[in-house]
Amino acid sequence: MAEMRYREALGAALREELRRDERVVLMGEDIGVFGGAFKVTEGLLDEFGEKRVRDTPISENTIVGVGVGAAMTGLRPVVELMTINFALLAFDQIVNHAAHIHYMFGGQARVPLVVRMPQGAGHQLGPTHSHCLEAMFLQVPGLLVAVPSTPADAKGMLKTAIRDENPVIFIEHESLYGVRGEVPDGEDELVRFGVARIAREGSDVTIVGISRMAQTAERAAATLSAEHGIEAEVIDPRTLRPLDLDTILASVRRTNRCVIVEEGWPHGGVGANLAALIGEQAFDDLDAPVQRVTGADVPMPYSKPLEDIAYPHEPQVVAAALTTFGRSVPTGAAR
Amino acid sequence: MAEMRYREALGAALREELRRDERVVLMGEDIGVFGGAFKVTEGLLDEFGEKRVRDTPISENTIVGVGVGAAMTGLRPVVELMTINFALLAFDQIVNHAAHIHYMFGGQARVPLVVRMPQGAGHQLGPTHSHCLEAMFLQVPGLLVAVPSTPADAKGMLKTAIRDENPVIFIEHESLYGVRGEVPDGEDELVRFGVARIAREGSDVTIVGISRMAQTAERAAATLSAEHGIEAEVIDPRTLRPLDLDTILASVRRTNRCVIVEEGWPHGGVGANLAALIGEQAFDDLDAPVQRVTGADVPMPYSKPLEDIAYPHEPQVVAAALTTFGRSVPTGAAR
Amino acid sequence: MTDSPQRSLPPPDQAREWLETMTLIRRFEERAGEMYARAKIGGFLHLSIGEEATIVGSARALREEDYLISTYRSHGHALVRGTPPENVMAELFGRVDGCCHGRGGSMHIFDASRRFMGGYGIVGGNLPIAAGIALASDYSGRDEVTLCTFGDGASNQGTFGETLNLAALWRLPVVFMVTNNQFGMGTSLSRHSAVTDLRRKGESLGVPGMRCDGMDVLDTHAVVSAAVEQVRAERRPVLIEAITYRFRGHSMADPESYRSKDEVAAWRERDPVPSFGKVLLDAGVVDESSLAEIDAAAMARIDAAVTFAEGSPFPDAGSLYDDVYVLGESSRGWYSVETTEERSAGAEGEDPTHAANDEISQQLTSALAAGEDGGEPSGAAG
Amino acid sequence: MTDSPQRSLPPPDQAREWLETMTLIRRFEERAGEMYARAKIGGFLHLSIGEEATIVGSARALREEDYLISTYRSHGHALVRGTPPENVMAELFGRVDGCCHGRGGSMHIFDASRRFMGGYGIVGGNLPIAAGIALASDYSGRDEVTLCTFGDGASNQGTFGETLNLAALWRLPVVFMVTNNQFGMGTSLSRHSAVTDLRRKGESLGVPGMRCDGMDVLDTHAVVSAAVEQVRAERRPVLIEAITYRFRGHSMADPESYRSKDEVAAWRERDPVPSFGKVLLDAGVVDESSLAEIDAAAMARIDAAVTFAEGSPFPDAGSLYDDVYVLGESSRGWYSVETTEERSAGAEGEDPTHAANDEISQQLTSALAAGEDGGEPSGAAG
Ligand SMILES: Cc1ncc(C[n+]2csc(CCOP(=O)(O)OP(=O)(O)O)c2C)c(N)n1
Ligand SMILES: Cc1ncc(C[n+]2csc(CCOP(=O)(O)OP(=O)(O)O)c2C)c(N)n1
Ligand SMILES: [Mg+2]
Ligand SMILES: [Mg+2]
Repeated sequence: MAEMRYREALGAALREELRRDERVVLMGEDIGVFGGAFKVTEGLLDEFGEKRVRDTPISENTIVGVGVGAAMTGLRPVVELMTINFALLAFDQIVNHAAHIHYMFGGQARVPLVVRMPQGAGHQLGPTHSHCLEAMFLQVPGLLVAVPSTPADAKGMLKTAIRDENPVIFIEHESLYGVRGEVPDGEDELVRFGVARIAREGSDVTIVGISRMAQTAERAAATLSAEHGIEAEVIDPRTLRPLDLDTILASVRRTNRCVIVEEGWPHGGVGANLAALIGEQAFDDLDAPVQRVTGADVPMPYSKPLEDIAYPHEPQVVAAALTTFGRSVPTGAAR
Repeated sequence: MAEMRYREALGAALREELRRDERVVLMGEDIGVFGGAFKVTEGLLDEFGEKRVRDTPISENTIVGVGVGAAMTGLRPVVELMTINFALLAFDQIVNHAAHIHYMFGGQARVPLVVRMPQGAGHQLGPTHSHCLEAMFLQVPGLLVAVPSTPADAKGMLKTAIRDENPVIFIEHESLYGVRGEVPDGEDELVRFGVARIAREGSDVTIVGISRMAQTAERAAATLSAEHGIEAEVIDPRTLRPLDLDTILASVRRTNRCVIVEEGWPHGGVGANLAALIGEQAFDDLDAPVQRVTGADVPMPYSKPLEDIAYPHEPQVVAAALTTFGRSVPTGAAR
Repeated sequence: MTDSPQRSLPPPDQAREWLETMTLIRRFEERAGEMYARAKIGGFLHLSIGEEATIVGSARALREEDYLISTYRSHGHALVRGTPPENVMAELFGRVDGCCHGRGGSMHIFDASRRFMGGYGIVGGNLPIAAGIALASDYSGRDEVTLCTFGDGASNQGTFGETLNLAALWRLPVVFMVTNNQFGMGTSLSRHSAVTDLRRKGESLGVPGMRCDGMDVLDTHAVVSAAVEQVRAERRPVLIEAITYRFRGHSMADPESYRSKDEVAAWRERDPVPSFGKVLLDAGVVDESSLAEIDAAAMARIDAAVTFAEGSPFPDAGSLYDDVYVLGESSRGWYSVETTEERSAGAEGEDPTHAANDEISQQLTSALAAGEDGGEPSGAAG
Repeated sequence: MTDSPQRSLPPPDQAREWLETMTLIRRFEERAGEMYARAKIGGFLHLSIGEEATIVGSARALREEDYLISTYRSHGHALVRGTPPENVMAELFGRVDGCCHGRGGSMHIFDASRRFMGGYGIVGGNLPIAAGIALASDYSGRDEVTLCTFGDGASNQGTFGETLNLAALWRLPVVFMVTNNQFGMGTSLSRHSAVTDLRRKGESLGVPGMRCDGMDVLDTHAVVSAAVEQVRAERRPVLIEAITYRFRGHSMADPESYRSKDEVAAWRERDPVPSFGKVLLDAGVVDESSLAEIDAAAMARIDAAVTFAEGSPFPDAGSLYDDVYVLGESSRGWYSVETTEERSAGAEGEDPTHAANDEISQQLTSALAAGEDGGEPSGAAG
């Protein structure tokens, strides 16, 4: 075990996979000479050279498409999009091509491509630079969607993603890059997809946290325990496709209460999807409506106090959990 | 009242608005000389000339962006994307620009743009040409999303869309273009956004049908009545933003049962969103889990028998409705 | 008009094979059109009648290990690479023996074994993929070239500029070939592209241009061969404009109101198939009777293809969820989400033989449940 | 090196105003950098220090009714159009008196009243919008020209090819200006663009090119003026390459490891602000003391801007949902969806003064419920 930052864990995963497998090639804007907008790829150009660590022009749709073609013919490309916001330029290659090629060509071609990118608000980047879009990718059959929230998962899941035969949308979080945590040593310490992480055990309410919100959920659970005597079970699904619904359902069947926390927009989000699935599969086990805590239904404002209230924090999660017990928090006291 | 096809109703709306308002301008691939891939714009070039009915190069992202800029500076552009599948190339201009400009510039600019496009399966167009993407657009604050299912709504809602001050994603359906129906006469027969259409009244179960599925839901309701003695209320929300949740909730509070029918993918779809909202707002009124009937979670296959089972038909809706009564349909008898 | 370095007849066997293949493509396309009219084929059907010299002349400039990638108008591209017409026709019929098992249909033909890399429905979608294929060749130190064909209309798509720049910058071995058939659907070249001399359209992107007469298989072959060998040696992309014309509508649904009968007739005078027949006749490579034989052989092969396609079954409903994912050992959980609907009934009024069996709902949920250790909780649908 | 038709000094008043504006921009940017270091400004901050001649020379070629549209590096573009530094600084501070009420921040500056059309965070995103603005001018029979500036890196984005082709085809009055500051972030020109002579990059798209020395306000003004008047008269786009350099990092977070100190120093010798001061001094338009005055006035104005920004309040939490939509009469229902969460608490550890009030949850749901007739059922949140 070594303590490292989320960013470093990702870099270590890339380094190890580059060493392990000649076919692994990195492409992206400013990942080489600049070292990556968020420094994830720092040092890799020096170690592996321009052939394997490739700076690209600013051409998102094409970069992803180059990854698709290279993946179809034997490479294991890892494309970095500088942030998820720019993935909106690459939706055609991601959805119409990467996701569908294996199916539409009758299984003849595989697209073992990883598209890495960070998402998230919290740095005052304003409306065009703060999206959380996991719920859009989630919709598309053919894609796998990973949302690691700890350094250990960042490393283990990125390695799994690179070795997987499917196109993987690998969503990092800008606010997690600096977070430290223990990361298992070993080149083959993979974290399997489709296995949720139970971040905290508890029997009173299930809190599912997506991406960074897994950490917010953990903090809320601590407060619930300390201040309200409520023991929350916190689940981080880790991947949204495949989805470890079984673990979530089993927890909800024990706790009979569920809160889902995500940073993205509420309409049609991950939370809506999970709430619908839980409603279908565990209807009789629910003692209260599933509560969703989501980002506000607005483009993300730049101004700090507005941004702060436009994505979820611990107090909202605590309040939502209390709501499942019929307890309401007086306005203003939620903090 | 005149009987006309959905396609003609759309054409009539465009014609009337072009006549009414000098600022209305149409742009799109093959909408002029060719008359439109689905013939919606047929005859409009002859009547209004090249200035107002503009054939464009195949450049989806840019066409939408041109619409955004023109809308910001006084025109009322109606952009046709040949089908919704190609909108994946224009997500950047739709989400990062059209949807957010009003907000991010502090209300200084408006984007009264309509992006029209048909969606849907049923014509064996295969994986890249059969998407139903309303659930992706639905997520984005700043967009209005219209999904008309009858000729009358097609006309009245397109006119509303053109007159609205917000960017409107106007989703038609390839399988509806040939459908006939009564359409009110009159240049100012608008259909307000955010007012659901109750296609059929009933007190036993609420069926919400999206886009073409509103029609499938109506047929299922007739079967439920004739063969099972169940009176379904069929609701077509017409717009997903704004959403007439009030009407849906009021119905569910009476029937205590709900089925949502959509053609798109199940994960994170419109149905998931509505199921979550209903679960939150009408938890105690539900006698059974909300049932969703959706397209299959696959890229759309070309082969007819596979395509047929990959999107919902009447029997599945009937079966889902019966499920809310605890009745199950023996396999194979659903037809 | 063209940039043909030499334009000589190949050895007789080869010349004859070119004519055979052009004829096969022509007959295939004609029959596909008929089958479409008889509703044996669904969806969109884009024929390349008129473009056979472009297809055969360019593809024959490739080695077997080179890659070819095309658009939704690609039956001919599969055939020229050697995909049996039986499997292409079966694909159009939506049958299991189709080259994509009926999944893709006319717009999405593919044959990995012959390095025909598809068949893409999205205009401009294949360009970045071509660059990626070329990258893989280059990266692996292999000598291969990728030939990427697309239409005049596609040259306005963002991927055109993006991909040509990237390919020039990275010195990727791609021959970009714009099949200029004068129209993007119903929009004529001068109404969709500011620069109509398409061979020049790569210059600003660092990609030099050439032009060939796409109605002439010899000229096309000469120009593309020169380009392919230049690209193979220098590992730098080029752009070729092939001037051609599609004799039929854009797809079967096209009333062709955007062009005159006279214009079509004028181009038809240069019909590449009989033209090349005449060249071979004049050169003494074939005689009248062998011309007739070639045509009869093509017809017979297409008959066989139709019979084969008719005889091939439709895919089983139970296969609906196959190949959405490559299921690996590293994952478990729900790959797909099923809702309450049972996929047990066909369309209204449809024959219920296509009804899915009960197993589908298993496949789509906990894909690997079977291979799981029993330790984890397992949901009802898992 | 450049395509300057004439390169003469404008009348003294005008020349002085150019220098004043260049100085104002410089001082603004420097102060903004300081304020960023002091955490008064958040997010990304892209300074245009070094590019003042490009900005002022080009914008001063426009009439008042012409449009200017830019990128995330656009404080100078707002200032040159006359947006008060107070409002630009307040925007950077995220305050209600910011030109976008704190919604957009540094990357999304906008001033409709002065026809500065933004401020876009997406590289290449402003090009189609510029074409749309020009279309509206043209459509309405107005004489206006749109000047669209973007970076060298942006010329690789798909919208570049798409938009230039469309603008040439439709003969739209746009001057595209690529501000070639030698880098797209940390990637140098020759590492991102196969063709580095960027003025040529529109040729294949039907857009002729010109070049100006973007370090020289006179040259820039002369070239852009010629282009603007040509575009105004002929109603056809042109592409101008302005050769310049950014003296600072890409944004404040940039360690600049991709270029050498020597290279920066060499370019700094041509610093456009003192250079132009010297020109005016040599021409006798200003003397040393008026140079000092100009600078002092700029500093004073920036001081005032900072004071103004500091004094302006943060937006009220209750305004969070304002202007997501233009609320009209033709709609009702839920524009936005609220979930169970109450927006009543700030970030952990944050001062709770920003706490939203209870009314927010009203605004975001049934937006027009207030104006409704009571006939329809109304939900609890409505
Ligand atoms: C991105 C995208 N936009 C639009 C279409 C619809 N469409 C199919 S073919 C076509 C015309 C393409 O013309 P061209 O590139 O010249 O090829 P051709 O059909 O002439 O072979 C169009 C607009 C599409 N398939 N994909
Ligand atoms: C679509 C998109 N991709 C990537 C980015 C991240 N990014 C911001 S600025 C920039 C470099 C742009 O370079 P250039 O166009 O030369 O403009 P400059 O910054 O030099 O003014 C990049 C890659 C972005 N904002 N948008
Ligand atoms: Mg064409
Ligand atoms: Mg630059």
